[in-house]
Amino acid sequence: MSMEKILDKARLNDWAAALAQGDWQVHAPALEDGVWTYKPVAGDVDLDYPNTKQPPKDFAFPQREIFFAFEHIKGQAPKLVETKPQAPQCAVFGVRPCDGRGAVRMDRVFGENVNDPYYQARRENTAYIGLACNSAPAPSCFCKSVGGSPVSTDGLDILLTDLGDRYAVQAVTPTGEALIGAADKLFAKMAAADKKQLDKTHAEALAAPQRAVKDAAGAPAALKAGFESPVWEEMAKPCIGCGICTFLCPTCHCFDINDEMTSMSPPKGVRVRTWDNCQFPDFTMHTSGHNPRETLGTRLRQRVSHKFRYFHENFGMLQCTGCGRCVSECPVGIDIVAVVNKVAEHVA
Amino acid sequence: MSEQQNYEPKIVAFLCKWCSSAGSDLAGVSRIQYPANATPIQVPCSGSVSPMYILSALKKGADGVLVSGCHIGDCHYIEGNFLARRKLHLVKEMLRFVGIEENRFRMSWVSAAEGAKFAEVVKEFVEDLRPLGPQEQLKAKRA
Amino acid sequence: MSEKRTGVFVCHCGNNIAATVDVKKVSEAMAQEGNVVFSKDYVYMCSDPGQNSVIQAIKENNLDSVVVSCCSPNLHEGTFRENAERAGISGFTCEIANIREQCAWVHKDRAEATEKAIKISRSAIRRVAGNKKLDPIAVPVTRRAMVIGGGIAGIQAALDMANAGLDVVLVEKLATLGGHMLQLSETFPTLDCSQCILSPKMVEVSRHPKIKLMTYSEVQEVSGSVGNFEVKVLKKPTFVDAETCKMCDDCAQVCPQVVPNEHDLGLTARRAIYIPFAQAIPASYTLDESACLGLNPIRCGKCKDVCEAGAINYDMRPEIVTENVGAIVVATGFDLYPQEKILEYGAGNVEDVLDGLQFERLCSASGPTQGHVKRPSDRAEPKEVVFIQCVGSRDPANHCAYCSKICCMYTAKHARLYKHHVPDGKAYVFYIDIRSGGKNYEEFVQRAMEEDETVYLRGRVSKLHRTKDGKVRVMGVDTLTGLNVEIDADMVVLALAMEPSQGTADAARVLKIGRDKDGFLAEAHPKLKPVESVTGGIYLAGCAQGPKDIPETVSQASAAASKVLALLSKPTLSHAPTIARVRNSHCTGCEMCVTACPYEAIRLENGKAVVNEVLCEGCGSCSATCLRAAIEVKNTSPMQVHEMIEACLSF
Amino acid sequence: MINVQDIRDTARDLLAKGEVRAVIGWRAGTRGAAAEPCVIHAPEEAASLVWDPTCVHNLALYLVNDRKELVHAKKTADKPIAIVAKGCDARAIVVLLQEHYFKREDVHIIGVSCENSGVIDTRKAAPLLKGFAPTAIAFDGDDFAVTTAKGQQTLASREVMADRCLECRTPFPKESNSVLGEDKSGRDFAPQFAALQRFEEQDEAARWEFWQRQFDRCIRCFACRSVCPMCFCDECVVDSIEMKIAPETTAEEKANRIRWIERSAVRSENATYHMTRALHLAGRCVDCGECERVCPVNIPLRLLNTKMEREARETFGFEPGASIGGPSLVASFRDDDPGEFIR
Repeated sequence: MSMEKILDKARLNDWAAALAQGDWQVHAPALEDGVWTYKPVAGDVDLDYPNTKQPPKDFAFPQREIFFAFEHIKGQAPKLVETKPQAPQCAVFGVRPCDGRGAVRMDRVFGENVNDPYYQARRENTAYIGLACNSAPAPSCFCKSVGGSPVSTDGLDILLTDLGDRYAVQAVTPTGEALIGAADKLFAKMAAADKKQLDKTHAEALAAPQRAVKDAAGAPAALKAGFESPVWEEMAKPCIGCGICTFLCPTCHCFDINDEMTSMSPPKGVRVRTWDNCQFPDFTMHTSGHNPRETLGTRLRQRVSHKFRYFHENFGMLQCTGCGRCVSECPVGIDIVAVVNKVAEHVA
Repeated sequence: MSEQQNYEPKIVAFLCKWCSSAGSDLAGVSRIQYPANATPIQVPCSGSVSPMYILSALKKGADGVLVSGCHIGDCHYIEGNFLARRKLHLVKEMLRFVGIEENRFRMSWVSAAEGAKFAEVVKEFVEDLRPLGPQEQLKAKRA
Repeated sequence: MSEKRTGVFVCHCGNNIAATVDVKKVSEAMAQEGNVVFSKDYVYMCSDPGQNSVIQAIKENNLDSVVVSCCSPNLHEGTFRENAERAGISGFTCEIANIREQCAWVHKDRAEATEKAIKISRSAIRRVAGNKKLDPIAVPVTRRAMVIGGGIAGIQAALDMANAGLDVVLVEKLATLGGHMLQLSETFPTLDCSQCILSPKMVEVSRHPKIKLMTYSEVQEVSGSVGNFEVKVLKKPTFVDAETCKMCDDCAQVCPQVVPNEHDLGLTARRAIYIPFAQAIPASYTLDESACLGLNPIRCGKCKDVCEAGAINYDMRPEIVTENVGAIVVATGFDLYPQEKILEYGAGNVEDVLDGLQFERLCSASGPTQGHVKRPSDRAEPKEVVFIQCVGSRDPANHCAYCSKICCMYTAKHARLYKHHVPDGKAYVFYIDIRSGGKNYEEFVQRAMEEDETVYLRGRVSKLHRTKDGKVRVMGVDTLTGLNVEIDADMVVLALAMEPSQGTADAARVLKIGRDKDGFLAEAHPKLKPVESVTGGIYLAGCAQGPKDIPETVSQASAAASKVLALLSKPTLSHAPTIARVRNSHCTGCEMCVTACPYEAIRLENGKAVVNEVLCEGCGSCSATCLRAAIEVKNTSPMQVHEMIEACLSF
Repeated sequence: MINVQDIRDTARDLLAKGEVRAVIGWRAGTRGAAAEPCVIHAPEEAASLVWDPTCVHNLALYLVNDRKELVHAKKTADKPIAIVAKGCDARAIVVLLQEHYFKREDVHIIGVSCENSGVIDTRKAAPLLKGFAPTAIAFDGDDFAVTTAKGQQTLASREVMADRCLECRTPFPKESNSVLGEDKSGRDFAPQFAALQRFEEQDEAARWEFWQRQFDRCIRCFACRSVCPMCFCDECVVDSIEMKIAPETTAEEKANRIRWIERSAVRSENATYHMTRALHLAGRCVDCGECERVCPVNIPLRLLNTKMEREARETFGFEPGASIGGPSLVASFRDDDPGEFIR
């Protein structure tokens, strides 16, 4: 850890305000229509929230991204004007460790084998200020079983840990240090007692019981073996084929590209990227009319296999970070933990 | 203020072929002048106007949508306008409900003999739309 | 939309369009549109050189679709579609952009009108981009016609068609043919006897082998469309077998029930069992159920007892007869505007104030007074008679806005007839204008004034009332002298407006044909299609379409007959192919289109909607109702409308 | 009060006698207290069926899914499928029958009356449970017995029942092959359309202010559409590609599907989507409330749908889901339908 500080809880808002008055657009969880959402704030940050309904992935990967504008006047060559995202510097307060780990996975998708300039432009300007989960924010959490931890700093710039009347502030990146530096005076040194309490808090968090994927390490192989398992269709029976699980997932990153017209005379418009969703029937639809994933079972298999097998094959890590959103938000109780366990059980 | 003065409402007018389009022709034959804001689209019958047409027009930036058909009882297709009346009542109510100004959607019965009425309907509609300003609620913004 | 090769032809229409719309600019703007490979403007697109240039352009530029920006499609859509056919492409790939009636003629601002013309034309380009080549559907026709209404219009139309060899069904609501013409005493401008010229035609109808006469019958329901209508006719029971009836009048003699005689407009009475007048066709008595004591020998039964021929049958019941015909002529005629509505002239409550038809009866030799003009109140010969014109007509504030057209002439006729009957009598006519256009009409009016010394007073009668000495005091103004005029008349005759008859209103409802603002049946075009209704296969004749006199009525009836003959001259008709089409892949068989279809043209087969292409009229109710875009009208598909909406919004 | 054993016995008997090929019902879920929909095929599986206040789902959806599976497999069923149906589920089945989605003899309806109770709205219950997640929820008479880590407590059903149940007038499956429980139709727990009424009292600007916020929040996950038994179309107006491709589908149709609504989750598109959906449900929505329940961002979709429902009822005298035989709302009309709004 490169920098460890203590912030009095009463000073949290001052810090946020200092950032907001500086070069940062500050976002923090807020309850809107009963839904925890990241909202821009001037300085009032309240970190008494479970987890946000949607992960912070849209800071770097918004649901809609304009690539370029085009215009085709008859007799002339088509005109293209690229739209570079004008991403403001965002400091996002209240990112849970699972979502930090989600960002790590998104970074790899959009920055490892391909370099997605739109994602990069936004991501470079986004700082995540995490909050350790002293206790699991939801009964659906299962981060530990998929290699995560409630106190992980992966993907975060800063991790805050609630120590009662103050936060332990651990900056793990230069950006994180800069965020502290922007309001240096508000922070105190971390004393030995603070450090001790921090370690104890983290240890307790790590020790707290959680739901669990039984054998995450064995999952890629198990899912491979269980590709043809009847369990998929069986487990997908209640599935309604909506997109909640994937749109709320911190690591789902599939997209579609469309042209949206602003005029037809002459043809003018923008090319946009929008989130797509493997649970929708049109996701794999071929022009021939053939759809390789026509049934709900095949679509469930795709989602779960991507998280626990394909991503692992491509990037050497599980994609799922155990945030539990797809479990808690599924309208019919489809449970990725139960599905992975059941398929594994079935092939064993 | 000047923007308000320069503002010309854009209207898409769905006219049934047998009555309202013919009525509009009669307005022409009679040289009755009315504002040029409404662009007509001839449809076979008011009953053929799908709610999607109305929403679509608003989405593409129409400031007002007019549907005009034969008077009740005079439908060339016997009862198409009865179906239109019920269907478009629902559309009207839906738009009203979500808070889109009632005056943005209008329906009229104009017979082939009512050239003057057609002109009046368009005139009134334009006058009613003018104070509302451009329709921004449903208009797609692509940028 | 697919790549098309569209040609656009923008018409100046002389100066009709070009004066308001910058046609060059429209043509240039269209050249910028995606599918447009050819665009031009021309002074008269519909002229011969204009049309030829369209054909030539199609051929030379390999066009597969055409938009003509010109006048209303009602005028030249057919013309240009034919050009398209002649150039070797489907007529249905030609669309009209109406930039005259719906643009140039109704706007003044050149910039605005031009912009709108561009939108309309662009919209047509989008429509045509989605148009499919379609072939007309051949529909076998029923070569048989129906005429509704047995007045002079219906009689003439029926005879013309029947004489040309067509089978005709003539339906008349009353117990006899004849209509209002038979109530007339003499006709203008020749003063020949109305009955004498009409009766032979009535007899001809009744004897004609090609005519099926259905009197005392009403059309109840019409289904089908041009070429193939199915008409349900209610035959009301007459309770008298027309074949057996000997016309001896014994039944009427014994009948105890007396009611006003409609034929004489209540000036005489008839029995419950009656013949409307001696020359009635069919020549048979009719038992008026509403007036009869009870169709039951226990309650009365006198007529049945007395009938030696045994023609009376109380067990007759209403009967629904279904007739299949290919075309229908509506000749349902007029009624006089009700005197009750003329409050200023006593609303029908002042004695010896008659309407024109009543006066005709008083003059008629077969009328209640055997042709002696006597006033109803005391049967005295009136010595001073006031005729008032334009009663109910030309009065938009209170009554009808229109001119009833025939009143000037029949009032002159009335005045003359009166003077011929009562040479020492005095006739006054109050008028607003004298409208006597027509062959020998003006001369006829002049004779009324000069030969028959009728006093014409230009002015309105403000009111009239009955005096104590049994006169009708008429108070008015002579606007030519500016003096108030007060006449104590023995009798007053009102030239009441003509209005569409109840039968006309009923026919419009049953046939679903439009009416104009005054309730008369609407013609398809006021000038070019004056005998066609807006519905194919239904034609108009006589006063049902608007006030007219006998010669005009006969002309229109013959015109309607010739239209029907032309329509039914071939064994098949071509039915527009712009009908509904089902997208099977999308149809779930919910039956909403089946319910919505006004023509019962859709049925479910193996869980999918199937369209009967002969019954379908292409109204699109199905398409707007379907939640799954599984049914659409060819060449007006939602896709096309979607594109047209974009075009209208300069989108 | 319904004895769950009766449901199990009925299901087991039907399966054992071979009268039905499967039974759609609820079983205990894997996470917390919530039941989940299930389809059982063997008589012995009947023992896993449950009936508790978390049986929130409209199971009619699974009849639709079953039908789609059959069509996809090009199979016809030799026996009916059975379904456990609440009042609202049964109303949805009636609409599906009205629209000929399947035949009456294809379905065996095991009706279950909600009597004087209904299903739980966990959002309402959460504050009363002080944040503790329920591990079991059962009926306690008309009320709900809720077990959490802190023990068991009884919550008054009127307090935590879903709004749709409070407003429900027919908690009894009118169409069924057999039915459990008493018919409490006509019960009046809360005024119908009350929320709608309150909403409509606001002025135009306030209404738009409200709805634009709702439309802005939509993420277009289509859970509302997916969960709705009436949204049985294989292809939806919002789909960006042609979904129903048959041999006769032309290349042009594939290439040129109408883009009524773009894929972008922005206000104009979201608003058009939601309004279109509500219009397509007019006269068909039976107010099972599932769309609102499943919305992850809490858009009050019932408001839109009940608005159309009230129009159907009050303006056109039309009651969705009341009879199998009648015509659909928008495919029919009455001579005296209101037309005052037409110039």
